[in-house]
Amino acid sequence: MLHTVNKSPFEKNSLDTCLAHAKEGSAILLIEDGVYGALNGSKMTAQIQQAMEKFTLYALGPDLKARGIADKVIDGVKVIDYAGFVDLACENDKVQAWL
Amino acid sequence: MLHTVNKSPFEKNSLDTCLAHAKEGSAILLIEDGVYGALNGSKMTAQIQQAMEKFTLYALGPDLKARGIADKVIDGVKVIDYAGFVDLACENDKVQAWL
Amino acid sequence: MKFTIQVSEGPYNHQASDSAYQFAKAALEKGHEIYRVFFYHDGVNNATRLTTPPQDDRNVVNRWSALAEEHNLDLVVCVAAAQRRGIADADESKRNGKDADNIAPGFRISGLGQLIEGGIQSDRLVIFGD
Amino acid sequence: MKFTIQVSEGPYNHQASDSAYQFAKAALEKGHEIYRVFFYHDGVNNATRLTTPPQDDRNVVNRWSALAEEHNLDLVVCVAAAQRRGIADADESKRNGKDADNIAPGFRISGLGQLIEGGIQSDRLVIFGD
Amino acid sequence: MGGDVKKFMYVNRKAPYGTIYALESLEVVLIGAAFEQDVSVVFIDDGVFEIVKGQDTAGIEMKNFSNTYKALEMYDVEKLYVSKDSLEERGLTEDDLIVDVELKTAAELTALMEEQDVLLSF
Amino acid sequence: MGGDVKKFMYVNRKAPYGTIYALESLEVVLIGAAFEQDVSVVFIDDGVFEIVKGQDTAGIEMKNFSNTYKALEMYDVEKLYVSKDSLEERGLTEDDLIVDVELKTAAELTALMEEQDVLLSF
Repeated sequence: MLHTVNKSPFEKNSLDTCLAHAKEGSAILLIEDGVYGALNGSKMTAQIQQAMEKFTLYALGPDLKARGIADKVIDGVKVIDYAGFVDLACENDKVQAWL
Repeated sequence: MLHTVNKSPFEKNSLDTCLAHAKEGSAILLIEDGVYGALNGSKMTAQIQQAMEKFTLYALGPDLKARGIADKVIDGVKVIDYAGFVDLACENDKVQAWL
Repeated sequence: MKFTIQVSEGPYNHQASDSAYQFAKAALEKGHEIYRVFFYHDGVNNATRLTTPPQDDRNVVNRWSALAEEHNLDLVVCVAAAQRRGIADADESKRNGKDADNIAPGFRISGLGQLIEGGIQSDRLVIFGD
Repeated sequence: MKFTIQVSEGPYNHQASDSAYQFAKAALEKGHEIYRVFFYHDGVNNATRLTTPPQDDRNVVNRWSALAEEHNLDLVVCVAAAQRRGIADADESKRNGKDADNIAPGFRISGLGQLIEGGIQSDRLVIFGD
Repeated sequence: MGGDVKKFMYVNRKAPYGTIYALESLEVVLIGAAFEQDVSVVFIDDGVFEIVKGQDTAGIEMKNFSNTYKALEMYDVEKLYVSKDSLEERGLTEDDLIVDVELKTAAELTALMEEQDVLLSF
Repeated sequence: MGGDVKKFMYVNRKAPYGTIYALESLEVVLIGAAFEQDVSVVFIDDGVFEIVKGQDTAGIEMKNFSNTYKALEMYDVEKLYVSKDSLEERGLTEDDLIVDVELKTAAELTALMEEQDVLLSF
């Protein structure tokens, strides 16, 4: 299953709840304000790095660039574009949006 | 100054930020989904009770009733109606909305 | 006391417009003055006369129009926010080359300066949003 | 692969409609099929032809209409959600006793069953909201 | 995709009244029931507040739709799940809820979600 | 209320692009500048992301309005405050910001807010 998260983890609990309910090995894609979860050196970073032992973390490049944080992404987070998002939605059997 | 908070503290950081920036002695009014902050026995309750040593906490009765939690309010939270909200807005020199 | 009220969300989707309405009604009942209600962000969507809510629910738009009529309220819709979201009166519709308008009775479209002026002229600004 | 896309927020106020559009465009470019785009909640506000966004910004509504035209997309607006928020086509306008309609080209108003059917008939449902 | 019947899960994570998502989610569930799919509804995070007993909306002049959850059974929507963690964090118990539900741990909810064909988020 | 000039503070707490509040807040600040009030702008929580350097919105086809913050000075809007806590929690420093700001502790922000006549929330 592909999980999408579009909320900033500094503001809302969506990423937390996603991490608590996604199955080990799942793909989690951060989009829109959700990409702030991929920010390196923040108070969330340790939690995200820990989650990356269990999940594959993706972040949408166009959203990172819009927000000026494309060069501040946690190592190991895979940056993809909209075409990559479509590919992920195909490769996984379903998509769960954590709003 | 009167502070209003309309977000559930289980979901968003608005109440946290309000508590961090309101001056000691301020009035804080919980409205809409913000009234869940007045819920007794929740994981937020201890934090709210601590805040009540510094602030006066109000909650909008019509919003508590709508959500079925009017009889589950933390002791000491003052329950008011829309007329009471208007009075608070008059008694305080300004109103800050934490959205 | 003189209030300006800002409504930042559209009808039904968020409670902001409901809360603002109840606050305004309570203030008027207490004899206070509502200097202006300013509709900003998605709040401009409160100003369409094309809504048809279910019979057993409140009619958010009509309720504002009726309150404005009864108390001679100044309901101002931000023009820039309205253009983005498709709220237009006859003038705006013509100016933007549209073939229809949708503004509800009692609302008028004007600039953001009306919000600032509300802040200057009123004793209190009270904001309802998301 | 066959996609149904749900858009749950209106234009400009949230990025949901932008993200859905970029996803739809990318899917079509890869040769996938968009079975339906379903507009729900405030998402119905994407379907008004009365918007006039600033010249230097994207036109969210026109972009959907153009994509629908080019790829023969089925853009469906939930009727119940549309009634609450003031989105109407000629039929809805007449049925509800309104004097205007505001639906944009390429959109059609229909029931929630169209969303369920999208879920049944498509390989993937992808939701963009708030 | 498994033939004619798909497994649909409605995931409710938002409180009622502050926003419309809870109500409009319920409207989808009711319409969806006519399609004879395998339907389940789950309440997580503030979604558990949707089914709290004793809601009285007279003071906010909004429509009280909480009784409609009780009608779901008549529509053959019988699989109602609640996040045990979310309920406990809010100091609530099953007795506070307007309908009979099954409490599920996060791990159980994970397994249930994985079984689905279509997940709708509200 | 203190005569003709009031103290207006714009409180920005939301990230740009995900929602429109940051952009429409900036539009109010620009219009408000013509009214010759005493204006200040504060960035708290995700609001600090509004003024992060290097924003490039080509890929999302939205208007990049970040350079407009640099123009605020020309409109005599010179009091720009940033929550020190919010900036640090996000791993950012003043060097990451597109405009010169004053970093303020929570206590300092409290004092600044108390001085205001009108607070606008975005």
